[in-house]
Amino acid sequence: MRKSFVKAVMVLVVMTIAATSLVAQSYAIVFKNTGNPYGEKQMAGFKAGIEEQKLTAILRAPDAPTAEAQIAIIQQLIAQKVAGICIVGNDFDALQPVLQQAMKANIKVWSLDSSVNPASRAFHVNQSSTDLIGRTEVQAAYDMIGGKGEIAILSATSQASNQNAWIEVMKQELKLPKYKDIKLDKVAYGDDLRDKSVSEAQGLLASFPNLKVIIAPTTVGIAAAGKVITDKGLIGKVFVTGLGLPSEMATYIENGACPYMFLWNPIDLGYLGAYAGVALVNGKITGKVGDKFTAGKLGAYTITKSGDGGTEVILGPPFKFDAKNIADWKSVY
Amino acid sequence: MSEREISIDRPRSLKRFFFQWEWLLVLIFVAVNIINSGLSPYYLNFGSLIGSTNSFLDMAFLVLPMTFVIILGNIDISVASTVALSAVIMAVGFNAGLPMPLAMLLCLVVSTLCGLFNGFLMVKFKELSAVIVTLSTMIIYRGIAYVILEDQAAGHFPPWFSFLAWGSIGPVPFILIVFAVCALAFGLLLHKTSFGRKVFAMGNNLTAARYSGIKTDSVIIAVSALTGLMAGFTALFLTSRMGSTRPNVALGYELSVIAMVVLGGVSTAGGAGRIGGPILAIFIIGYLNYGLGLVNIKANVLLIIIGSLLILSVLVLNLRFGGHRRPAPPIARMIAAGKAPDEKA
Amino acid sequence: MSDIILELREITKTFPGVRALDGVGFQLKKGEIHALMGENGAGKSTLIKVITGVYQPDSGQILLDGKPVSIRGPLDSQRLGIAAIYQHVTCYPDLSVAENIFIGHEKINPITRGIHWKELHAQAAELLESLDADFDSKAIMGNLSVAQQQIVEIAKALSAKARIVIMDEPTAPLTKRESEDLYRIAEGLRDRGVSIIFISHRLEDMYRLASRVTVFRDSRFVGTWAVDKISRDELIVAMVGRSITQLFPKRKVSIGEEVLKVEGLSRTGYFKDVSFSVRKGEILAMTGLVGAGRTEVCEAIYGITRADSGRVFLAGKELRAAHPSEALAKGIGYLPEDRLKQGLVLEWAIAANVTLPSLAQFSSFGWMNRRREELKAKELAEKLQVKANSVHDLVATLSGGNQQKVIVAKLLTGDMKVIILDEPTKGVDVGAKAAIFEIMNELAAAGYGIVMVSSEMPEVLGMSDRIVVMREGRVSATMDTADATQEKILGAAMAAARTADAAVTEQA
Amino acid sequence: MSADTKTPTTRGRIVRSGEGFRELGLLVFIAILAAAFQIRNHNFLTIANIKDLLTNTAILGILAVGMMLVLITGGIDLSIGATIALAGMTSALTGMALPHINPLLSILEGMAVGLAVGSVIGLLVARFKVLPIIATLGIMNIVRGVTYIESKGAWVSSYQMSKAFTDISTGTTFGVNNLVVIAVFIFIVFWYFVNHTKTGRRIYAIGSNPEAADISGIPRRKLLWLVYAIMGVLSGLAGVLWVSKFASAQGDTALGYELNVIAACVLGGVSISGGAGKVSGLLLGTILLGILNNALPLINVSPFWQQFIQGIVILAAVLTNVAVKRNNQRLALRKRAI
Repeated sequence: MRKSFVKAVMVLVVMTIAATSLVAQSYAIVFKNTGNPYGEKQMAGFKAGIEEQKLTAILRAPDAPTAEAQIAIIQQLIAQKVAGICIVGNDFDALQPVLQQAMKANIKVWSLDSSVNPASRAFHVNQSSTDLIGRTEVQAAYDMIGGKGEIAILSATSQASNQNAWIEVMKQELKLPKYKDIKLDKVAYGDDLRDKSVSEAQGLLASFPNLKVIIAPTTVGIAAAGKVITDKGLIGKVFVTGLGLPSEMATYIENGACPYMFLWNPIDLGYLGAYAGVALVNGKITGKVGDKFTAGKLGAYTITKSGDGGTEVILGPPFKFDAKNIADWKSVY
Repeated sequence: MSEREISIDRPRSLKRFFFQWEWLLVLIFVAVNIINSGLSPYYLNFGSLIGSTNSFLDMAFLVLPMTFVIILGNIDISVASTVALSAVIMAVGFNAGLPMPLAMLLCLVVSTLCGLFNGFLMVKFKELSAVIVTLSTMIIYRGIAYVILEDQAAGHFPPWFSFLAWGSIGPVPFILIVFAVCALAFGLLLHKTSFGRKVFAMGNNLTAARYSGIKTDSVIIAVSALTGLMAGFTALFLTSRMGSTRPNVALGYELSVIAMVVLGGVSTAGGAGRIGGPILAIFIIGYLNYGLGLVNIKANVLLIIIGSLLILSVLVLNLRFGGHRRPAPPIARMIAAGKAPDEKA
Repeated sequence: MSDIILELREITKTFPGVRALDGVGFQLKKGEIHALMGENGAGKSTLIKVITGVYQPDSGQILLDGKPVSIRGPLDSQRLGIAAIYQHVTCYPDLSVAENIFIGHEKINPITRGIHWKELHAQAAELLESLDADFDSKAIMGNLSVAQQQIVEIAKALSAKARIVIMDEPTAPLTKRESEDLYRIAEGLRDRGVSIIFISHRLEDMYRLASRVTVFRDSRFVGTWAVDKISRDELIVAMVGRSITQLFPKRKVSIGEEVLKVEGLSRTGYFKDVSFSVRKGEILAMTGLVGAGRTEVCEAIYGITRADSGRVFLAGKELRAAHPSEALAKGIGYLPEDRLKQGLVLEWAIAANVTLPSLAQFSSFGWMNRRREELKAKELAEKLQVKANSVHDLVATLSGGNQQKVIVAKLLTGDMKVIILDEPTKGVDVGAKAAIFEIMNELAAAGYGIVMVSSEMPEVLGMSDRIVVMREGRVSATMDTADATQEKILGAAMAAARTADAAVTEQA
Repeated sequence: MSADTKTPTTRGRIVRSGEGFRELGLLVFIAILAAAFQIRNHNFLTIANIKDLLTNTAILGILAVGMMLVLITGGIDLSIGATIALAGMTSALTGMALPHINPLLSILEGMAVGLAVGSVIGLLVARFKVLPIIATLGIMNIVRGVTYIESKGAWVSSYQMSKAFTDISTGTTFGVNNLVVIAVFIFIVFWYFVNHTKTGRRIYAIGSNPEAADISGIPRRKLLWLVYAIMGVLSGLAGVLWVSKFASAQGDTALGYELNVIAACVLGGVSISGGAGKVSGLLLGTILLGILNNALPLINVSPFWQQFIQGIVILAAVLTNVAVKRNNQRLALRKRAI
């Protein structure tokens, strides 16, 4: 009885697998970790982009955001002989060996959102230029406090490559004479954990009584900071800005703890990643500067030089979410 | 009283032979493989089957000494942090100009020192359980790694270094060969030498072992150092696999490693177990991950499957093999606060 | 109406491969102390477990007050007024004395539904007082001495209003004086109308206390006699199935030069200024109350603990053993007091246990030679007449006496000069006792110097050449056995005042 | 019975001396640590910060109480982080679907989810004799996976929660934060439970000597089950409070939090091998860990040093305790006249 059930299940599964593998080309996206709504949206956008072109999409993400787990997944994808792998890296360098293995097996590799180093990718699909994101956030803080006062940064983990790149830009930017009256007190790390981010935000407020702005380039951090400021009744005295999901931040944008913040559309980003990848696999582009391709409904894109020495394609400037538009977006992503 | 003949024949019976936990593991292993090859056309391919071992074997080096640790009735949750610290120091050493072979040696030395420090604490402070000692050093070792590398990654190793994790001799991955050698060595050490005998004796009855003149402190330190050394091996292969390293590598390895050892039939009460079980468990979990990964099963479903496998196999173990296994005491009847069995008032 | 309170008829209990009880019967009268005797493995413990409901008999009948009852679990037997005090005290070391007494039937405050501590402690104190206890009901159980813990167990039985109290080898871990206290308590219980089943290996326990005795042998009932109607020799024949002519077969051996010499050995809080010596072929008895520091001195010599000052000489050379391995290497072997905890790996085979102290001998470059190990184990096991079929038999399956022989075998694998035996006959049945004494004599004849720690006056007097008596951590007397009497030894062992206290303090 | 041997004795007291030492040592350690932090940053011992500290530590405390019971029986529960996530996510999803649901019902719902998980673990451990570490490791994976599936990878965000729901954790009762009130309440209830009720004392008994428990007819299985069920209920409660406090429910909520909870117990003197542990010690252990989490961001050291300092402090606390104990023993030995 049980045996026949197992058999039946196996036959069924084999049939579906066989059916799907008939579709010659499958494209895989490997996100950072599972259960992350930002990632789910990005993967959904990727899937939409791939399926629009009548191809198969494979969506993968490990249960914890580690490079080790992504390496194992990429090895499995190599064994499946997928056409292309779109990687949202948990580590800038650590995926290089396995991604080069993939390339050796004639699999095209490109990174999305959180990049891997140029040696392990054809190009990077960037949400926005790293410089622009860093600059925009510092400018936002400047505007919120009239160009004068103390600020602090509350990031994800100290190992997060995207966040670290943005923070680096912010620090460079703050050296400009324009920002001479703005003092960066501290870069704190909340490790993208709710409890730790809250403790760190509270610590910033307690350690630096003159703190005016917390910049948090990560959803968990910005929401935690918004929550702390709201609970402490500091709305209007201390501001939060940075990057965050509109859904998570709706409350704090509406109540004024965060006058405005930025993000891009993760669905569009995934969609762009899909089109860019298919163009790469089909040989329309190779990833060198000046390559052009059309990304479905998003229109035409050109590959440009990126800050890390490789090439990239940029989705567009970050989108500004404020009290006026947040209601439209909070239920979208 | 008449002189009585005492035989020296070893007891042998078919029932005894087949009524072993390892057979169940073999069955599970075969089942996993059958299911996997049914699921994915890419699975049953000698090249990828043997080649895929490099995706899970780096952690396996920790399973070998952890088997010793758990047979001793202890537990070590600092292994993953030891991996991170030794990998970081190796990378920093190399980037500071040390030749790569020396940097690799440094990695093993550092990891062994970490193990020795654990052993030292356990021996000098017998009132403390191994959980407490290694919980503290777990935080400290990774803490040092963060202090050293901060938010940086370190790498740029010479190209040949990647051979460790990615290279193969013929169709057989280099890491599999090294692991086989290590597994053989640990198996012989545990089952064929006086050292292994001492480990079992201490796990069964630490006090009696001490009264029998076994240098229990030395054995604990030796096992801790071995654990450290193998953490260094994991660090080498993991770093080679990733081409660079960071303070947050190998996060959470300790629980996976402990799960494999226990799935392998080693009693967490100490004193019982064989090396074959944990080795089979490595391949069961490794191939299960790999095979289900080939059909792109979601990570959360995989979590449920592995969790269920763990519980089901132990359930079977208890219901079917319940008779001759010792009852389940706490995480380990180890040298716990105030109750050191080895300590006279 | 008969005065039989408990009767067992045709009880049979089998375990896989073993028939533990074979159609046995047993009768217990109201208000009597009934001794239950037999060698280890004769079925006494199984019988007790049947009475207390831990085991269910396969067949047979249990009658309480003449009515058949079925006892399905420990709770049932408690309800019927049966309480047992087990061989290895089954207490809760982390809980207080009062809680240990009342666990299972705690006093509950009807209003708060919490434990009624005041009443609990008051009742506990009352019980303890009636038993002449010298400790508080709030003391933590784990900090008490074994004798004190036993008093708690008895208080526990009383608190449950037990009509039948079973004492399973209660005197085994006790000194003579403590045993004497226990006798008085048992008699007190009897006078209150409680029936007592008393299991012991000590014949003197039985003669001192019991009015009737029942003997079991090989899972069978042998007989029940009034104690004054059966002679000592007849009793031994009933138990062992043959007569043991001489319990203390002391032979004359030639005593050689001094092999172990202890000078002014001290350890803060345990013992002070201990000096004695042992010669080749000599058996030196070390006696005194439990807690007088005998075991501690031996452990310091053997390297389990370290003495703070003083010196130990082995064959003229100073020995500073920091660890048992050093003592063993130099030629001192120690048979520990607690064979289950300190002496054996119970789940292991005989062979592996025997070779444990000298693994280096059975391995080359660390590689175990199992053949050599098995042969040596066979040789020693046969020499010591261990009752086993194979050297691969698990030690856990052996009787106490045979387990003790395995520990002796452990000491004989190495090249020993001095062997220290700490309470070698504790909890060992009569037949095995004689065997162990014989082994001791053979060892002495073979030129070993032997130190025997013992609380049993007859064996001290019967076996030794010289006697060292310890009291409160000091040597209070050294005498030749030829000149010793029981009175002399007791006089030296007990100080004028606070002896019981001293015995207690040592346990902390 | 002769009266002459009856000597009034203080043994009971002698035997018990040193019992309170552990707590005292920990208290002194905490005081020194607090003083050091205060010197480093004067904002540490302010009312506002102590409020933060207590609020942030409340959930840890609630969980530590349950974990103490589990550890006393000689077990361990690694699944609580996952249970927190599942209970929190479930109550948040319900709250999203039914915005006007009474927050008390949400709490009950979370506790029910926790009870279900705890019951299964209890069943595995008590009935099927699965080792606690394995049973809870397996359940941890399963529960975490179920949470991800239940939430379909999405989070429940602040705007999707009713004010009544988030007020559970941010509201106050008599001027004290609700979380702190709940934690204090639980500490008092469990202090009474473990010290003054039959069941509570029997939990110590089964951890102290399981074999004896069987012989004396204590329902060991039922108590084991109960302990894991209680742990589950408290995890469920903590899950709702967590989600309410942070106004966000994620699939990876409280990932790895079990280690913090175990650390709090260990620092509080709960024995990993079972039988021993006191609520007073546990409270101090929890507070010590709470101080570390609160103060490390405050003392303005490089964030990269935080983990190292945390580890050193934990090791120091544990070793100090050993030193105090040993010294205590040595003094007791010296006093013993020979």
